[in-house]
Amino acid sequence: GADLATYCLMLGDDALVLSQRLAEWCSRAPELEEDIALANMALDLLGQARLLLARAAAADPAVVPALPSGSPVPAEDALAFFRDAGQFRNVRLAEVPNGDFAHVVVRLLLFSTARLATLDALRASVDTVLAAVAAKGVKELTYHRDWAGRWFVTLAQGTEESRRRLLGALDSSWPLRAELVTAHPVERSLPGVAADQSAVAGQVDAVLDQVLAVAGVDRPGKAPLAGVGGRTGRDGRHTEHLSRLLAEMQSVARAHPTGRW
Amino acid sequence: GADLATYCLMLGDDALVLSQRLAEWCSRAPELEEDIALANMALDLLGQARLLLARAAAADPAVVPALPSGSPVPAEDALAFFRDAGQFRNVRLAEVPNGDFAHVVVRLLLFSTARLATLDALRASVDTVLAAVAAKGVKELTYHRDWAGRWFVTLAQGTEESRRRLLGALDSSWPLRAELVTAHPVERSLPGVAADQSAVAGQVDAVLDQVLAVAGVDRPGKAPLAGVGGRTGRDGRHTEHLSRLLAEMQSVARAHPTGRW
Amino acid sequence: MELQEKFDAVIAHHDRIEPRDWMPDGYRRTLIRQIAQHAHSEIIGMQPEGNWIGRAPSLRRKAILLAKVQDEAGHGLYLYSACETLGISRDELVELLLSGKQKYSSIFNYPTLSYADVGTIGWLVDGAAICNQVPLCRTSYGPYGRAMIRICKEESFHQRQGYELLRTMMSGTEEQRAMVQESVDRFWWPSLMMFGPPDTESPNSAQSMAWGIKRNSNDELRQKFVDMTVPQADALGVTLPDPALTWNDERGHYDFGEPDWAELTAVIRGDGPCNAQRLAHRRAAHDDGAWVREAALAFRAHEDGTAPVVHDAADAFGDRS
Amino acid sequence: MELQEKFDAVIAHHDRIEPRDWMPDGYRRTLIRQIAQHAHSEIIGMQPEGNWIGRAPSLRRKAILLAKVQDEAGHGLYLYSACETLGISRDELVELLLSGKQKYSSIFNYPTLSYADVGTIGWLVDGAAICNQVPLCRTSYGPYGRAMIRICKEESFHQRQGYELLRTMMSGTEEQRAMVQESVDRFWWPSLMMFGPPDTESPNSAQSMAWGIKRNSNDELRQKFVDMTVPQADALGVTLPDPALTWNDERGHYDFGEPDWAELTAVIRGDGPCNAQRLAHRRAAHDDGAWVREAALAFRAHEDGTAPVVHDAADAFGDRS
Repeated sequence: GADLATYCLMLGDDALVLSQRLAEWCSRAPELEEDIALANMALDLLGQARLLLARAAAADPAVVPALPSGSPVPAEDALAFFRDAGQFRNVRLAEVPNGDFAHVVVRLLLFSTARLATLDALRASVDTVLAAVAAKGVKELTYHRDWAGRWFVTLAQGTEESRRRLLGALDSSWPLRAELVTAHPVERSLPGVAADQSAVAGQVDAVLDQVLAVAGVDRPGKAPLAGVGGRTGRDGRHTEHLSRLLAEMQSVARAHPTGRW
Repeated sequence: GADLATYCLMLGDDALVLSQRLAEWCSRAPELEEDIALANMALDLLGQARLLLARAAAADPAVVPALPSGSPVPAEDALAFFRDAGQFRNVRLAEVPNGDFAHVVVRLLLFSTARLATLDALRASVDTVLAAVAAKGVKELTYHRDWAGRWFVTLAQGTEESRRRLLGALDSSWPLRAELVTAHPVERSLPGVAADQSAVAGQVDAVLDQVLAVAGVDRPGKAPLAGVGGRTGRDGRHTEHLSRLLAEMQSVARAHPTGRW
Repeated sequence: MELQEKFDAVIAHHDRIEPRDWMPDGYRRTLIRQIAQHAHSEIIGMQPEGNWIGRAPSLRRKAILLAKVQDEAGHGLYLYSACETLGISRDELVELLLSGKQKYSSIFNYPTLSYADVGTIGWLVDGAAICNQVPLCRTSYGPYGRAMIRICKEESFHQRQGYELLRTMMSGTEEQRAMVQESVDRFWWPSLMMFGPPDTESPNSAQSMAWGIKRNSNDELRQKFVDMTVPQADALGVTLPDPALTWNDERGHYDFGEPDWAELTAVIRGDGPCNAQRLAHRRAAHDDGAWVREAALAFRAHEDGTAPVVHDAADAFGDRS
Repeated sequence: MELQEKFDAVIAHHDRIEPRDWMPDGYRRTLIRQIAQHAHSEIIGMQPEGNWIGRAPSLRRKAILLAKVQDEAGHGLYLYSACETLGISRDELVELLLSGKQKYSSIFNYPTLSYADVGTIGWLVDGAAICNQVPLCRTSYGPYGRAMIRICKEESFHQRQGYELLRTMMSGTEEQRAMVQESVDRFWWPSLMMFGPPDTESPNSAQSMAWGIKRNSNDELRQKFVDMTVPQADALGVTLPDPALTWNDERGHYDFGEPDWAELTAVIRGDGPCNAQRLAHRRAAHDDGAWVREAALAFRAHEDGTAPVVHDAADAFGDRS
């Protein structure tokens, strides 16, 4: 149960944390249509996060933080609002601050190509809950990837300014990509349940190369962002940004640990 | 006791909240010298806040939030870290986000001219603690005001860009000024203890007019920022920014309500 | 005057005027102003509630709130589209908002200060909006009326969600109940002001009613809102902050106190607690997005013939929706 | 070679070289590189600790931390001044930092992930810095040595404060003790790496020692740090994350494991967890401040004769300090 719970937290925290960042765009996008699209993607990921956190809690109740007795807070919320940064298992790509519109496009491209391939593989998981979440998620992620790919090409071939910004965003986000497709011991311990990241990595590379080619953009040569003592977000070692994100996200829930919402 | 406590919270929260904003400049100022100056002013205000919050707690222990039994958190920290936004009594000028360097100069000019005049009057308070805090604070605030005045004139007469930014900052901050020098019922209920804001307002106007004249800048005509239902920061009705500031400031303390630091 | 007569006949029959129909200039101008103001209100209205998305205290509430604010963006879109049928572009409308030449609902110039405000805005603000808008479903201009039908349906849903949040909070802790009461205290009077000045002070109303743009007077709608809301407040267990509020058996309505009309005038003039903040936020988003809109335009121009490589790119992905 | 002989004699007597004295080019270049790197480290070092000022969990700790980070800015100032005596300007030095041509201490390329890190940085990082820096108080270049005396005094104070924070946290809750241990686990190895590569891999060390710039080898200082720290860790009640750590009676020192030198190389190369973030933060601050520095220059130019009104202005306030 513990490994499955951790795996669900990895997938769930990715979705939750990126959803939080995407929602920050709300009322700030370049066009109303994009404001709606970004909110839509945030909602899709939030929905996935809820199912995955609930699955984590069911797989191993020990992962759910203890709350004051009588607290009506459901497991999904205990996990979202009462864990500290070091207990989150998301990739660091999901947590870094938003930057400009080019950054959201690049982040979504990198993130959704990887997550789409993962969910696609997970449809065959022997865990029926994961398989169901994946089946629904594939449709959502296909839209996310297409949106990001479209905008990636548009910005790459739009104006000089948009290309400059896009390349800057790609350069700064690229080192965060590896974590998405690097197999983690937890995944390897769950054959048949977790997606096989080595297969995923190949697919993701192929899709990215296609988008880069269409956009006329070279694949960046930057090395993956180092972990700390060899550990990364997947192990709970994050950037300095996650604890700030959580300070905001968790503030109301933590001020009312026995509240009903 | 209750009025005195509220009065101390007004003065203390002004200092605490502005100190928090000034500290955000740390490692971000245009020159090392200004980084040090801003940290210095943040430290001065933080020192004043600590004495004033402690005085508030002594004047009326009922203002101190209740903590879990056995919590070693001192009263100053209970007040700083365990009150919600609606219990803070600071002026809204102290809480709005930083903006650029012109904004910090304008905010400090408006804030420190008013606080200097208030503390100057408070030296004669019959409350010996307030009188002592004021005596020390006058020296500190004189430096703050001089720093802000200097930079106000420098930016007003530096380059076109600096003048444009300064006037923009003045324009957006000016509506927040009135709250600093408007007599509050709590002040009126403490004759001999609290500073007489009507006298303060006159002095502050004279100083500001002098600075504006030297800088060659017209006094803005903007109306004071409205309260909500007639209530302002002094009554606990703030801008949307204060609760975000507190979410960050209080996050670690609230995660460990029985922690020792 | 055949055109005018035909127009008058449509109005008299409570039929719809459609975009290609002839209409008097004043009618067109009034409609543009009203629909634009309504659209702007949806867009600016995203901010006070959007302020709490990042801090929603449960994932379920976060999803509800985010979806609601997204709906507001969608309402803004329909309404801008409806307004465009009158011969003005969205760009022009946005410019009129950003320059302060067109207004938006004053209610959004109040700050949201706790999570309870999300519920209160749903219950009172959306409630008042619905009272204003339901009659607009029968408004004389077709595209506006049809947009309102869709919007009203969604707004009713939002109102129920807001009320449900407050009801849940009232079943929670003492602090949560206090939070709800404090929120209602702040929003009650501004909600009443959403119906506009008293009929005696509402100069444009008569013409709008004659044109079938407006169907009820400000004071009628305000009364309807109060009558509807008082029992809901009782059921919720909150006190509406008006000592004059009392049932008048003779009138068959609740009597209520006079809102502070000077406050409304000040907020409309631009001197409310958040006017500057709301417009600055909108302007910043607009300015920050300029380079993206330019890139999209340039890209579309390439696509329209000059750069075949780019055309391939457009085919490589599904439709942008 | 009279100048060279005089220089050599000063070095041989452990006296100080002063700015106006003749010195070999290599000595000057080495000093500039080392002092600049040290100055840059103070400035970049403000970031990891500054990250927690806004979230310090008590007002006392907030004041201590803010004052400490302010001291680091002050150290940066002294050191830039010392460096300027060698004929290079602060602007040039800042440019060398921002362009990545000069380095800063690799320790600041690790993130701070909890408030315990504030204590750990004080205890271990400042502790290691002091081991490195105390001998530099006797370094052969006068201005550098004198700056180091002042800096070391303040650093010792910071180290005691850091240790005291950890001790207090260890007397707190279970969660706080775990936080301290987790922090020590992360910072132990990077602290050991602060002494640089092993002596066998340290190419510039011999010349620096001959010139009296450096007084001890990397490995000597590392050993000293370990010997000093182990009993402190015991007193604190934390475990240092090195199974090889054990007292060697024969050597009279602690034996310890080998740090991951490949990690050090990667971090120095620019591939540490925070290199890009730290430089981007510094660059953003520098760029955002450009208009202010220009305004100050323009204002000073006015003051120097062309604009008498402005001169009045300068007199109206006390000295800018």
